[in-house]
Amino acid sequence: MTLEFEQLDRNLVVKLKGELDHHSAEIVREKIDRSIDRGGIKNLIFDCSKMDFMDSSGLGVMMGRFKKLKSMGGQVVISGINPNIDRVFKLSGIYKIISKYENLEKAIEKLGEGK
Amino acid sequence: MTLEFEQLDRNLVVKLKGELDHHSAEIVREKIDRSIDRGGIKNLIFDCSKMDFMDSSGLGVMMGRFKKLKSMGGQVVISGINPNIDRVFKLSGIYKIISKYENLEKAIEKLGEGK
Amino acid sequence: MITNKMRLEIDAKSENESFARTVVAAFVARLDPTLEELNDVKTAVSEAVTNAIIHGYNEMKGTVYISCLIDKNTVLIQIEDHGIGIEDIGKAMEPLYTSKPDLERSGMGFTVMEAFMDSINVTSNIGKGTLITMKKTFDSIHNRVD
Amino acid sequence: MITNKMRLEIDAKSENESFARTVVAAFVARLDPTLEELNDVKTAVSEAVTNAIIHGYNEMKGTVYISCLIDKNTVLIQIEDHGIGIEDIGKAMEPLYTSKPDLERSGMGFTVMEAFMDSINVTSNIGKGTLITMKKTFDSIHNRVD
Ligand SMILES: Nc1ncnc2c1ncn2[C@@H]1O[C@H](COP(=O)(O)OP(=O)(O)O)[C@@H](O)[C@H]1O
Ligand SMILES: Nc1ncnc2c1ncn2[C@@H]1O[C@H](COP(=O)(O)OP(=O)(O)O)[C@@H](O)[C@H]1O
Repeated sequence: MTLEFEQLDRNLVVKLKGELDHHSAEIVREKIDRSIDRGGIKNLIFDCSKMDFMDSSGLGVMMGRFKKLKSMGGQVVISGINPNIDRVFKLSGIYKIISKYENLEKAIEKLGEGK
Repeated sequence: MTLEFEQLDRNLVVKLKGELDHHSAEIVREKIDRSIDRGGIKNLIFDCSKMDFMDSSGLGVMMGRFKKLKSMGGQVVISGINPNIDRVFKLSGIYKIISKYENLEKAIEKLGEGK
Repeated sequence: MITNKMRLEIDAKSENESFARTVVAAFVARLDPTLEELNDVKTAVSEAVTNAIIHGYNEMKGTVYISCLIDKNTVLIQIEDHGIGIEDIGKAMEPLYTSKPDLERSGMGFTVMEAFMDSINVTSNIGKGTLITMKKTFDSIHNRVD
Repeated sequence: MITNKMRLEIDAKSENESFARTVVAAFVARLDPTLEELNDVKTAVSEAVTNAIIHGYNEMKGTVYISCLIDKNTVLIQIEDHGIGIEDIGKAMEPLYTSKPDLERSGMGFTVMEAFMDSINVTSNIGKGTLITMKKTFDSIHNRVD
């Protein structure tokens, strides 16, 4: 799994590339939290358009970031999910707390500048 | 492994695609011999430009076809070999009896019409 | 090929999770599954192997045993650890239940296995280990030509 | 990751030859070998597994055991069968020697293993089986970033 970060206003876009499992989850979590802790970020967008595989360990990472940002008044959204990964998300009921958008542009449009 | 056959005058071009090992060798041998036994063929060209992998079982197939066609007055040549497979061929000394050409066009040019 | 089987033993290390699902996918590929079916199997295997590593062996030294049996267009997959075992299997299998929320586990592993495979069976002995048996039949075999 | 190991058992069937080399390649991939190094390992594994199937078990029922041990940037691969064994290992390892010319074997299997791996060791017992031990150190590890 490789990660790409981009900060747009107060939104942090994290592009996940490759396979997100328990092994990669530890690194992903650590890198994201380091970015958040640097400050200036309100919302997090997981861009999953280049993510080929995800198991329930990925759910844990996303829920963990949701909790962290919620306590700071922000939110987490997901974009670009392929059908296989969508099934894992649906099973978990995560969409009740984390919104899903077709693509990154729509997610950003919805979040605005994150003020 | 998939095979493509093309007859050009009295030359049979066999394009090998994929991996040639002991498992696929049995099918390759059988299909080629069936073509030869139908008659009208003098020479055989193995076009290896789409062959990704070959072990010593592949050498056996090629030497076997060489023997068969030699007894009928024809020859076997090879074209389009990648460096990894070339090393297997070189180890065996097979180039003493089976000529190698850079590509199919050169092999055909050399063999002529196979009269 | 009517039946075929394999057995794999790997160190209980997180870097082997992707190796484990790749191996099972490569073994099952001969049944010519759809990409979705293949993903289902990979995901279920990933869940079970991850559980063996984090829960069974508490991320300590251990071996995970994976076996696959292909019978016509059905695959039977077993994932076993000789770790701590599960006390209450019923509770463990409840959606969202996890004994390790501190590790940010979602508690969805068993739910994913159940949803992605046709059947799953869990047997476990405290201090002895856990055996997960999963089965899946591929539809796509009917479309095969060779 | 300093060391890591796996062990694979497969049915002695020719359709498992490509599976066997794929698994070893997937295991070794973490050492970030060059494509040439990876091909060397695949070819050597293919030779040894094929020999176990055709010579060790005479294309009858049997199990082939493959184990890999990664230690830093070196991989140790063992391929074992419980088949007929080799009477004269010296002769068997001669280039072009084959006991099965009728099957169009080239007699180059051992020569390929020797050329493509850094070292090879063969032990065998008549009626008990054969164990091939091969080693290869990858240079490319020095170029790794992570
Ligand atoms: N192989 C195992 N050995 C011991 N306990 C296990 C094993 N697999 C699962 N469990 C227990 O079952 C619980 C639920 O598992 P699961 O649904 O996969 O969720 P998660 O892995 O996210 O905790 C785990 O938290 C653990 O307590
Ligand atoms: N696993 C094995 N069990 C028994 N005999 C073997 C085994 N591997 C190799 N041999 C013997 O060694 C000979 C040479 O093997 P090799 O160099 O691989 O050539 P080939 O497989 O083409 O015959 C074989 O023909 C066979 O007699």
